[in-house]
Amino acid sequence: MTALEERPEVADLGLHRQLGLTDEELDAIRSRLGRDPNDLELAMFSVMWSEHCSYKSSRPLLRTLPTSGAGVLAGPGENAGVISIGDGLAVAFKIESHNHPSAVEPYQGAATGVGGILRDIFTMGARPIAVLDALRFGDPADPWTRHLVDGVVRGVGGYGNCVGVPTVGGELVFDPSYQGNPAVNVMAIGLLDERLLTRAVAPGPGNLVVLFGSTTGRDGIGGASVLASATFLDGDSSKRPSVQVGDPFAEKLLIEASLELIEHGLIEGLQDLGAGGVTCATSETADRAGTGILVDLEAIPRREPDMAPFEVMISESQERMLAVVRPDHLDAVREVCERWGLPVAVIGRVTADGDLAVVSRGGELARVPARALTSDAIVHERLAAPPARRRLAPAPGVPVLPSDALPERGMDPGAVLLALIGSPNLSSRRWVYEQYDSNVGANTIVPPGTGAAVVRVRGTSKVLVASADGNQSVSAIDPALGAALSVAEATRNVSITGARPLGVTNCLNFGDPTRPEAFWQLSEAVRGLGDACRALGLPVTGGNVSLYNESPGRAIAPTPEIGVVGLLEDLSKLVSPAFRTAGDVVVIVGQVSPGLAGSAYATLAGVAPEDGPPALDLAAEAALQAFVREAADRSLVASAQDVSAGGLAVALAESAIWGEIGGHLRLPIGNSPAVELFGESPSRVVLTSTPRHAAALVLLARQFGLPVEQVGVVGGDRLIVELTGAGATGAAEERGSRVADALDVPVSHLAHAWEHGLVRALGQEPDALPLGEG
Amino acid sequence: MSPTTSFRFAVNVTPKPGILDPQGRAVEGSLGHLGLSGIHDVRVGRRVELTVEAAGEAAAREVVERLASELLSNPLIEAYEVEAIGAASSARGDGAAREARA
Amino acid sequence: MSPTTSFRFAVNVTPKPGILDPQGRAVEGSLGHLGLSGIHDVRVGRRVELTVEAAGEAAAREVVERLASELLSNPLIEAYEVEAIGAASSARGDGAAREARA
Amino acid sequence: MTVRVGVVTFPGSNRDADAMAALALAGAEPVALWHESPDLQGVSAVILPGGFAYGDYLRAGVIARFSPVMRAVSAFAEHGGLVLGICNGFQVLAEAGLVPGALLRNRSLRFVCRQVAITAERRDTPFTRAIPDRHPLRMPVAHGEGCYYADEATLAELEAGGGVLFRYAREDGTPAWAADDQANPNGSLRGIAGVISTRGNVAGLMPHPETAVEAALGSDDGLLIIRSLVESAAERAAAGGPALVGGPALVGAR
Ligand SMILES: Nc1ncnc2c1ncn2[C@@H]1O[C@H](COP(=O)(O)OP(=O)(O)O)[C@@H](O)[C@H]1O
Ligand SMILES: [Mg+2]
Repeated sequence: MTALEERPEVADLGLHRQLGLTDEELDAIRSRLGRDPNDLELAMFSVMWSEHCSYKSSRPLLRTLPTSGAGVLAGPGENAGVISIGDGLAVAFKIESHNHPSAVEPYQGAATGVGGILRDIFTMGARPIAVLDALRFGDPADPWTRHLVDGVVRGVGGYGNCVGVPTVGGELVFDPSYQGNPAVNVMAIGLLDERLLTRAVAPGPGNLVVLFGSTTGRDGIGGASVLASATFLDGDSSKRPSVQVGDPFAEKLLIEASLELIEHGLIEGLQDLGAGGVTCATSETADRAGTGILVDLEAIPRREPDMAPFEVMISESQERMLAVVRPDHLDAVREVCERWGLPVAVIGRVTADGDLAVVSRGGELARVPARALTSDAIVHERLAAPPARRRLAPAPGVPVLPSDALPERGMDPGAVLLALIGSPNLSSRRWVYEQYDSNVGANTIVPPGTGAAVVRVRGTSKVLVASADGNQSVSAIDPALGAALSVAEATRNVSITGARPLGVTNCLNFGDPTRPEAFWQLSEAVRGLGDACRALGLPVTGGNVSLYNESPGRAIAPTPEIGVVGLLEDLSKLVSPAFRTAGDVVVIVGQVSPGLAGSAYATLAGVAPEDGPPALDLAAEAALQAFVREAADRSLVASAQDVSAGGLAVALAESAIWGEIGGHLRLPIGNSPAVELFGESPSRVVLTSTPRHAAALVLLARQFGLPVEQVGVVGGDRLIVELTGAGATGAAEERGSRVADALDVPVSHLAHAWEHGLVRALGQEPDALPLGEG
Repeated sequence: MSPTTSFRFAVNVTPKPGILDPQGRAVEGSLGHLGLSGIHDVRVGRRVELTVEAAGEAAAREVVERLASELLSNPLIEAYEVEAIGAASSARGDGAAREARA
Repeated sequence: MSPTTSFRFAVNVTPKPGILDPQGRAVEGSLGHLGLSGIHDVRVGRRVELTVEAAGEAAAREVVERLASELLSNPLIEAYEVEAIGAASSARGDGAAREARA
Repeated sequence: MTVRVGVVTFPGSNRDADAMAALALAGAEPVALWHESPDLQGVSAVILPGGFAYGDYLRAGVIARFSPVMRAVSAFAEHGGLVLGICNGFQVLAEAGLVPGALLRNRSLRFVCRQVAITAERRDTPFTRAIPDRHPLRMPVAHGEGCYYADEATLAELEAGGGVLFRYAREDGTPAWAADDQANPNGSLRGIAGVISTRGNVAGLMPHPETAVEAALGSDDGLLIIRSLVESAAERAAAGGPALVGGPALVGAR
């Protein structure tokens, strides 16, 4: 048969709809081809024009983000962002989601998520040196949630531990909106010699296109959209597993072989195979280089017999790489791959015609302009509309309380603090991160558990500091603010160690973009993200968009997950959040502002505050972070902790627990005790310094124009915060006592609540069975 | 209560056809080092042996079926089969070749 | 070269009696959640299925025995048994109950 | 002349580079050994590093045991050569029968990565001679299959014959004998974290001394073990190479 024979009935067959393409999209394909696509071509378009590959809804938004900055060597559009860190070295980093696969099969979904993001890193020529995982689930008491948590954590560990990349941080959040749709975002960081920076391009017509790594099977076909079509073509869909299984051992070999190929200058371009498989890897590399690629279908090594052409072309089998190789380098490339036990196949060659063409046994099965599949894919202008009510109103029947009144109502703030610090979202994540190898590589300076992760750059005094944060609770109320707060928190976590944030990667987890409200949330979040990054002077060097995060009847809270990597030139200047020495002076920098909506306190109190979330002043945030870095650089700081979830009280408690020492503070307050102690207004840090440096520290803060207050000292085995001043007196005096305005808890009690909270929330041992892994 | 009898079963869980089996591949890859050849299609799965107290074999098998489908296997990637093995299996010798008992 | 035939075997590897089997205990521990009772002595092991090309069944079995004793099981902690299963096994349906074939 | 110590890279090894770096820090010249080559390049000692050799598929360490390099390592050990297996390397040694016992899945059935304390039961071996006192050493574990198991007879023999090299310990140095002791990360019988062969030239342990070699990494206690190995190897090299049977280090039980 001649594959390109005209099939004018394509639209009538409705095949495109089965493949998830709209009539409008089919017309757009026709206009790009000047004819009807055949079945194979249609399958290729259907994966490449999926939201996942084409960003057809989000592209116009993402274009508004700031992407340039000093030292940016690669930005969005490459597999990962790359930023110079001096001395000829650079860091590559990127975050990506694997929400849907993890919802179906948590272990393999999470595992292959780690595998995919690692490939994005070493494709750039960087050796992966760290992973962070940002996880979100529904109710921790629910058995299904426990099953998902267990599987996802095992999957992240099962993969990362085996490939030998330490998992050094992340976050774990429970929120009812993720009940039917968990969010699994994984960030990876790599280190490279600038000269070895490699791009995913297919230059030089005549060069060979080489596939190495695992063989191609039927797995993951339709990870994009083809699965929706049970009857697609003649392929036997019953044979097609819906779940991709990861092989971290193969990935480890891929890392070593790929880096060796790059180091020896044997390849012209390198691309990993992810969504869209061979179709995506070939069309993207060709498009970036302005070339074409001719693929010989029969040359692609398969794991199974009788695979249909479309199965081979869009299979998402894991652990595969595509290299563009000069013919005279082929033998050397083969030698490297085979030494690492990896099958190698020449599957095509680079052409000058700009087309992705697929041939088999002399016949041409498909011919499509590469750019039609990639940079010239369809773009949709979606409708955005804010929800009718922007603020979270209390649910019907729930009594409306002034939620910040809790302590005034006679409740001991110490009890509130214990409840907060032992709550599912704020307690220690030890149960999670002990399942991850966090020190393989012998570079982990600060392992998971106490703020931002710190990994050294071997052979230098430099360290990289990384944090992944996303604020879904404020995003649910105000997506632009939520995204900006996420950027502020992630960068602040980095800055308080003394490190300078280098750039931002982000993963936008949102609902169905064809719903105007969901698209409004997405566009607002992108606006907030862009504003925050511009204010902080940071480029967005990459990221990932995950849409359609909805289960029947409900979308997840908008979740802008922000990954930040920072650089500290001198390890000896690294600042920890743990209180250090008795007698150190405690200083609070930054100003509290009212607003409890979206706070952990509001969740605990079970009320929906009507006052809205606290405001974010980006200029103040930028000044605060610049100040903390300067103070750290001048060695004025003994410890630095930022105020985030749980507010000031939780920040202090963490410093006390981690430092195994208490503190005594007298806090003049102007707001209610709840706002002062548990409010989450941003741009605040708690610093300590030796008495000798305290004055200089306070002076420096003033020079940066920041509100600063010396509030107490480190010491003892209790955390004591006395509230004084206007805000404190009223309520307390009514009760005839000042004591209720003091928080006073033994550090050991705080530590106990913090240590056991998560395991208790998950019911001791999550009850999923640990059978399914290798 | 009615009296019950003990029935011993094995549940064999194997990766479904088409599902990548990295363990099986690793075994195949190592055969050369062992000086063995002519071995292929290696699939590595799990075998769970257990005893069920039930009124009769049919009832026992029903329990095992439920256990196998809900707990012991992951239906997305694994297939299972239930095998009656009799009580003797727990007393068998080490590594002795033995035909499976029906 | 003499002509060969394909023989399919399963090697069942189980923890020896007395060896700690935390997986077996975990299965027992989760029976309550499933509302199942009357199940005990759960042992979780491994099942490896493979095809051997050999001149005859005896020769094939010899190869499998070697593989089973040297690679697939650790004699310190595990017992194994070899089971001839015929080629049909790769084509069986998911989760269908089936008597083991001799 | 600096002593040459080999580190084997199996496909899937992932702490081979860490072991090489630790050796360099301890003053040795690390030599990369490749799984497919039986050539030990004349090294004076061998480290089998951590990782997931051949994916640890089937059973940790079992496939690696059959690799060409292990034939050479076995022969090397046979002739009294010093071999240290760390984590996955310990699993390979156990599978190969070069040290007694087996490493089962952790009792928790979970991978565990945390800082632990271990005590050296003996300080008269080539692997522990630089340890100055009985204070516990702090270093990380990171494994899913580290639960040490041997039958009662073997355990009795190990205890009587000085075969237990390291035991998990509490912060105060008291041994974590019980399988369910908080300080025993994997449920190992008698809290055994590492063992040594009867002839005293082959040792394996689950914790990672090679990761605990600088204070900035949380501990440098592991360097004492690496340095012990390097010193012993240097001594043996000076005395005429690795083929020294029943070297001077082993003086019977404690
Ligand atoms: N899923 C996870 N994987 C690894 N580490 C985690 C995970 N969740 C949290 N952590 C670690 O636990 C600590 C607390 O997390 P989080 O409260 O989000 O930190 P922060 O307030 O500094 O952003 C951090 O060190 C973080 O890296
Ligand atoms: Mg956080």
